[in-house]
Amino acid sequence: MPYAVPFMMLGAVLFGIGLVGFLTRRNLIIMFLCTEVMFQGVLLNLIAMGLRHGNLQGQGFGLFVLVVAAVEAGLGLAIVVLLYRRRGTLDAESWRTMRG
Amino acid sequence: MTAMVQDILGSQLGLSLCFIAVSILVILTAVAYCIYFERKIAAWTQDRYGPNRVGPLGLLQPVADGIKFILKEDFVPGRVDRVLFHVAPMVAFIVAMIGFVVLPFGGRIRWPWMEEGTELLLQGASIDIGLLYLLAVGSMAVYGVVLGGWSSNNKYAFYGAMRAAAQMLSYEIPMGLALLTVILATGALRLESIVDAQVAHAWNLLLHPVAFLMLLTTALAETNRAPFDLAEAEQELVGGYHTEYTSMKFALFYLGEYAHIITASGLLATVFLGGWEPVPFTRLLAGTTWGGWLHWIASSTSPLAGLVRLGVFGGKIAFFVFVFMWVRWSLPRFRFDQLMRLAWKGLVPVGMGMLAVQGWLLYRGTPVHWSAPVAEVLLLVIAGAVNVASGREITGRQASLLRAASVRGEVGGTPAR
Amino acid sequence: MPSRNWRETDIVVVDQPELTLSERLYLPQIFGGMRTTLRHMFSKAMRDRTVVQYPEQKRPMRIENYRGVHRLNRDEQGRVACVACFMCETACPAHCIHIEGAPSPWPDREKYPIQFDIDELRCIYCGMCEEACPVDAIELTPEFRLVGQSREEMIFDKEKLLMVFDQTRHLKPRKNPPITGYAG
Amino acid sequence: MTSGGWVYVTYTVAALGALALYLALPRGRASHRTAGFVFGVASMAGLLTVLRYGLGDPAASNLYFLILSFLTVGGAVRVVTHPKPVYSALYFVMVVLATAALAVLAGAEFLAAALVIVYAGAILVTYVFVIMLAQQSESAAGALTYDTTAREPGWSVVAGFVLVATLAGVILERPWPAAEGEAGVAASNALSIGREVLTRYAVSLELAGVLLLVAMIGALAIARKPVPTDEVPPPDETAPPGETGRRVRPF
Amino acid sequence: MTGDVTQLAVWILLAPLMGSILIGMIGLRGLRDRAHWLAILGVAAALVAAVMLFNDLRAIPNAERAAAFEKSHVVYDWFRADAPTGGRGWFPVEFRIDSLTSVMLLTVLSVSLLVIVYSVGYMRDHHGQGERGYERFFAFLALFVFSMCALVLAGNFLLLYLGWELVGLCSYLLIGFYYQKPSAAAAAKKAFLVNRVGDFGFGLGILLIYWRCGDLSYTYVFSDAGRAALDGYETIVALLLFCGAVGKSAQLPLHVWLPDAMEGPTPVSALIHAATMVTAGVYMVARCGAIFTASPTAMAVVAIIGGATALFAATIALTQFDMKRILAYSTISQLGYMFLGLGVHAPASAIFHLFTHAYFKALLFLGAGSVMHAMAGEIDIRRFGGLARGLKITAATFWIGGLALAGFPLFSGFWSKDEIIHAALNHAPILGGLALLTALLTAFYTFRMIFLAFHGPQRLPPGVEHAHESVAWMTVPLLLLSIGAIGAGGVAMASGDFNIHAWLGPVVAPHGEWSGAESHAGGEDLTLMIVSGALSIVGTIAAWYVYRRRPAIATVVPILLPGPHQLLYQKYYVDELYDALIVSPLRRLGRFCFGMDRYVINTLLWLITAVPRSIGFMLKETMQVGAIQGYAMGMAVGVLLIVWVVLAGS
Repeated sequence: MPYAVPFMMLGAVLFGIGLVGFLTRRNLIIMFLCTEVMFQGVLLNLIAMGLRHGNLQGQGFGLFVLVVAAVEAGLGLAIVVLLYRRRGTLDAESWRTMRG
Repeated sequence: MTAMVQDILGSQLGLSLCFIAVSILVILTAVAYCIYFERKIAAWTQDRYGPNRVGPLGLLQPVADGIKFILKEDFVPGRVDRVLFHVAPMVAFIVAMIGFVVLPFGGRIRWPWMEEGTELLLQGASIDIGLLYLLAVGSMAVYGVVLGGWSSNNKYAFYGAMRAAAQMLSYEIPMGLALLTVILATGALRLESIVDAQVAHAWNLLLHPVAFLMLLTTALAETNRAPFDLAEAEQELVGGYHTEYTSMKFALFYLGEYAHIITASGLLATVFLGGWEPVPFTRLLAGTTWGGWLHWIASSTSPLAGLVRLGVFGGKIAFFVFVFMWVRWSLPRFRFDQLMRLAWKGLVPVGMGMLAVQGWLLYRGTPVHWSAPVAEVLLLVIAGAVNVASGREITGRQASLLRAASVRGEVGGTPAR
Repeated sequence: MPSRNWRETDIVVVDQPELTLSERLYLPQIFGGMRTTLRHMFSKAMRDRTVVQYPEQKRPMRIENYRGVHRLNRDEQGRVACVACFMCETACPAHCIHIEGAPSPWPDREKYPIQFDIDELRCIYCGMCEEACPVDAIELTPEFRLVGQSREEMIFDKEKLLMVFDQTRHLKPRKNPPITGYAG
Repeated sequence: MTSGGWVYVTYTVAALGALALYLALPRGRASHRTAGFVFGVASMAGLLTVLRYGLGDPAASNLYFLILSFLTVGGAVRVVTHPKPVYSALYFVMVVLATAALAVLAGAEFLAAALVIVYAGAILVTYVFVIMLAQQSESAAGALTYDTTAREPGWSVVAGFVLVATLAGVILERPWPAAEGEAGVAASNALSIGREVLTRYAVSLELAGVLLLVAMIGALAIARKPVPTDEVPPPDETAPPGETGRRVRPF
Repeated sequence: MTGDVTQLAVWILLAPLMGSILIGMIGLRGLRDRAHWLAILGVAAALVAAVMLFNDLRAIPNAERAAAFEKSHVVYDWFRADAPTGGRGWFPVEFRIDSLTSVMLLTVLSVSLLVIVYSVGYMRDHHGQGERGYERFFAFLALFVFSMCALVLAGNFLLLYLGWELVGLCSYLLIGFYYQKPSAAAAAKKAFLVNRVGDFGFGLGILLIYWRCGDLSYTYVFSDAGRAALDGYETIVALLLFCGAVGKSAQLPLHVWLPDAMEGPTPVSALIHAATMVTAGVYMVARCGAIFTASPTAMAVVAIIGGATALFAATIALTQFDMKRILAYSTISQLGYMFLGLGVHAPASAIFHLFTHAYFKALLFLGAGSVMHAMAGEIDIRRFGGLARGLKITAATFWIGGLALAGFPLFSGFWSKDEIIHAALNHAPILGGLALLTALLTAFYTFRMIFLAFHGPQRLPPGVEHAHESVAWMTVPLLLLSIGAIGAGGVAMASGDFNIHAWLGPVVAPHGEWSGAESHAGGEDLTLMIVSGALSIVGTIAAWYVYRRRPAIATVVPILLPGPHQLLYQKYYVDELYDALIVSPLRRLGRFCFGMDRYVINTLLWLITAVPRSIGFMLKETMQVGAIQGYAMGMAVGVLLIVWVVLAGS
């Protein structure tokens, strides 16, 4: 099972970087981008796990990750566009009033 | 020395590298001459002669153009995003060029000094997912345009970029659907396998005429060519995404466009026109004299036949390049909403129907020789009939505007259905 | 804040024509159009009939009403016909004419131009000077091939304008001979 | 070195990387950038060392793998730290392309192609599209404050560090069992993926399709600009008369 | 050959379904007033396929029929489940294609086609514009035809149940077509709910079969093995199945929905509440003969309920004034005849009556629709009269339908009804006598309606200037149906495969289950024929006497006999009875439960949730700051905890 463990390590690093980005950036779109970085980490992990088990389930699930990413991008960006139209800014802080 | 040359040419990697080196030169020249032919064809269509001053028949015109491009002032406007402004043309050109590597130019050959039974592929690289690779590379092409348009800090360039992005995203889907139909029928993603399948049966042009038309249409749109050249519509956007570009950077955009056309032509020739097969059905012609020659060209592994096949493939590419130009000088440009409607309400449903029909035929195990084209044409006619039955063509936005006015009673007509 | 920069008055309802099936399919129409262009592409006769290889071949043109480079006419005695009345300079909308007058050395007129410059790059070739001139001294010739390598040499002075007259005299004879005798 | 030793090396590298990330995050002034860069180079070298030597995977000495790892992680860091959104998106394109190349290395060619076509070719173009719509290339006010100031970088970096360290520790210390089936590389092509997805995961595939459809409709419903039907503005009295919604013949 | 037949069956199903789906997809935008073409095309294609199917079946030699008819035609592997006992536990989409199926298909599709054609004329206003929901109507009609064909073609009980419920759904949709009208919406709801009662029993019966046999295909259940597995349970299974039939075919005591269902457009009444859907119960009982005949009790119940319903509904029909309502009760009564036939071991006669009844009852309903069209929606026969002058074709065809319904000699109803009465007299003379009495009443109420509506001095409801004949879209189906109403009885006398008894014989009596049926061929007892013919003539003359000659009688009788008349006029107070016995107590129970839920349980829940709610409130005030990153931080901490616990802890 070549590469499996290094791939997992790489996936973990990507996930961590994406997490930090999501927590620190204030631009709505960049926050979305950071979640996509985390997706990439997960994708690498899935590939690695598939390698480890010697089957294609990891890659099959990778395709579903793609689907989820596409859905997330479509809906998320639609919402971002709507928010931008309202406030004229992409700052996540400008929507702090959205609390119960 | 000879042995070394034989070794290099006798290994697939060596042959591929040599082939790539040669073909880059050839293709760069061809790209430059495309501009010449574009001007010639434009002229002929309009009953003119075209460039005929520089060199005999104007054949040195590309050289003159090149010199002029290099010598012009390389102007960078103020307040542009400098890095992206410089990167964009390179992206456009590189992306357009790297698609060539998987096109199957010449089939299999065997050098005389090689063992019996070993064969080499006369192409850059043969990868398992060749068609997907082409699609992937094609989908990256939009970045050059978008970055160029945005970094110019010019509203016309920006509009052009936005249009191009929307257009290329939209047309990738029907392109994928048309290709999927063929993939489904041939059962292969590897481009050589598709060609082999066509040599063994019939050209996909005959089997899937509607898919061919669809791929041709989407290829026009993906390369930003007329009648889909919304991104550089002169009347509205000055020059579109490359308004602010000058000199060699502009030339890169320009050459990239033609390189893209050549790649698209190669794809069309490979997938639908039997790649390097000179005429369809060579396997049936093997008995006759001339047919025997054609069959030899299509099937022999001798290097000479490979060379002829290269010529045949080049000829097919040239034909499609001609078609691209012919279309450009024949058809008027679409309006943007028409463009989008054609993709989403025309090509995508028809493509999905085509895919479903193809899948059904495969599932039924019906021999596809006549059923596939008949089914596809029928599908097209049905789509047209539905289109006719569905009434007036008013897009969503227009319909809403009209309804708003109609509510106020200021438009006499009924709101669009 | 949805932008509302449209008004209902902007809406024009186009009654769309009813299209037949073949028209809705577009393809037959498209192929028809492509056939037309292909026919033109391969008809050399049409090309040869219509194209004029310009520098070598020229189309006949009506020279009377073409407005090209200016000239300053000479009268019968070879003198400059201008009387330095400044009418053309006044009429010129592009302000490209510059005249400096001086008392005339000849008895039949009071003044004559010692300097007469026309900036050919500034001129819009409207022909107002021609209209304004009381003695038909300034005229526009049918000569349109006007080239130069610097801005300075495109400012034509009196000698050059007279030279133009000498060169184009046979092309376009001076229309109205001067109304002689008004100065005695 | 023992596995236990590598764990501490890994923790150190993660801490170094966290520090570098903390310093490199945009915070309105560029003073820490250089320090961040230095620490970043150090931690990147550490990471590559760990990948190469620390995981007991001889195949990881493949030069391509190391280069691609560098591109992936470096690109991801730039996505997170770059103050200009467009550059963030473009660095992410780089991350995706590098990930796709890694997938090719792992024998997942089809996934790689899908990654490029869908991610780089469609999703990211949409991102770039929206970013560009929202921000011109050089706004008059310079870069926007919310792009150049990070929010609570300290705590976030700590959280990220703890997560990565935990995961890395688990990955290093776990006795990973040997592979169960055949090596997946040989079988991994489009055909077997398709067979897998269309037979075993057929229902999931259908569900994914439904999900996409729903998302498409939802996105349309959200982003579509409504035309006010009942509160259209009153007609402009000064507009020239006779032009109101006139009907014209097409030709 | 079998492949061919299976394909035809698939086309029979697909053609109307495609029509329906296409209308649904493009009807509103593209077709609108042309929507009917797709429905007509689909059903006509199905009819052609059904005729071809009939021919293919006829091509099978007699000796092989029994075997060929028992075959199940599997087209699709639907799903598998663990069988409780034995059996295959396999549910394919399979068809049973035999002579019974083909007769049903021909009946259903031919009547449906004519009704759809009729609807083209009916569903338009005077300007020729389609009504609101025009395309919806045709989509529903085509869907209904699909459902009915699925029910008839089904090769196992699961598919039968599917078709059964689908026709119920279509019936709901079509009765409630004018959903803006409260009465129509209520009628649709009522039909659906009453059917649920029956379907509940039906479903239980199917479950019971599955429990015992482990398989739902006819081939297995009706085989010796299947019947052995059901041994000891036949009565309960048969009664449960019959429960469904009672609901769907509107027999006592679940008949109440059918008269109300007349709120739907008249073609709907003709199609599904007279000719096809309500016959599903008859078809099902005939199909399940193997189960029913094994239980004499069940057969007796079927016969008694059938006979009682026939008489009961006929008496109600005597007093009603709404033309469609009279026809509705008449339908219930005729369905009672069919069940009587089934109960007295004459299934072929029952199916025969189903066949003839489909034509003449559809004809009568469509005629009523034509009258309604001419009278601007008025249907009360007290409000108009003497229409025969204005509506010549309608009156003539209505007469033909009436004669067939009344069992006038040589009309189709005569033959089929006669066979049932004959079998009933042989089997249970009391029931036979009731059936004879019902025949007399049938003739009477039929001609009461005809004389009141079409003869005598012309009277028109206010707002109608003159009675005008309907358009050709409507009259042509009437004429074609009247041919059926006259000639359908001929299949009793025809020879060879066209004789209904010979044709149905191998299916309804393959093992001699329906003992007594095979001895009976149409109309051989001449005495009975004369008696029943005479009864119908007497009824007709009586109606003429009472309503034309001495109309005073008609007005005097209700006054002289107020009790019985009111009893009949109020339909034996069945609705009121149900209301008092079932609906009101249920409603009270519901109100009680609602009160419990609202005040007791809600209070409890509120108290239970108070703790987390107050915690949540405190958290909201302190932790919820409105920034997404803050929440994401919380998620990250949670992920960390999980990673720690799951991975590091182990």
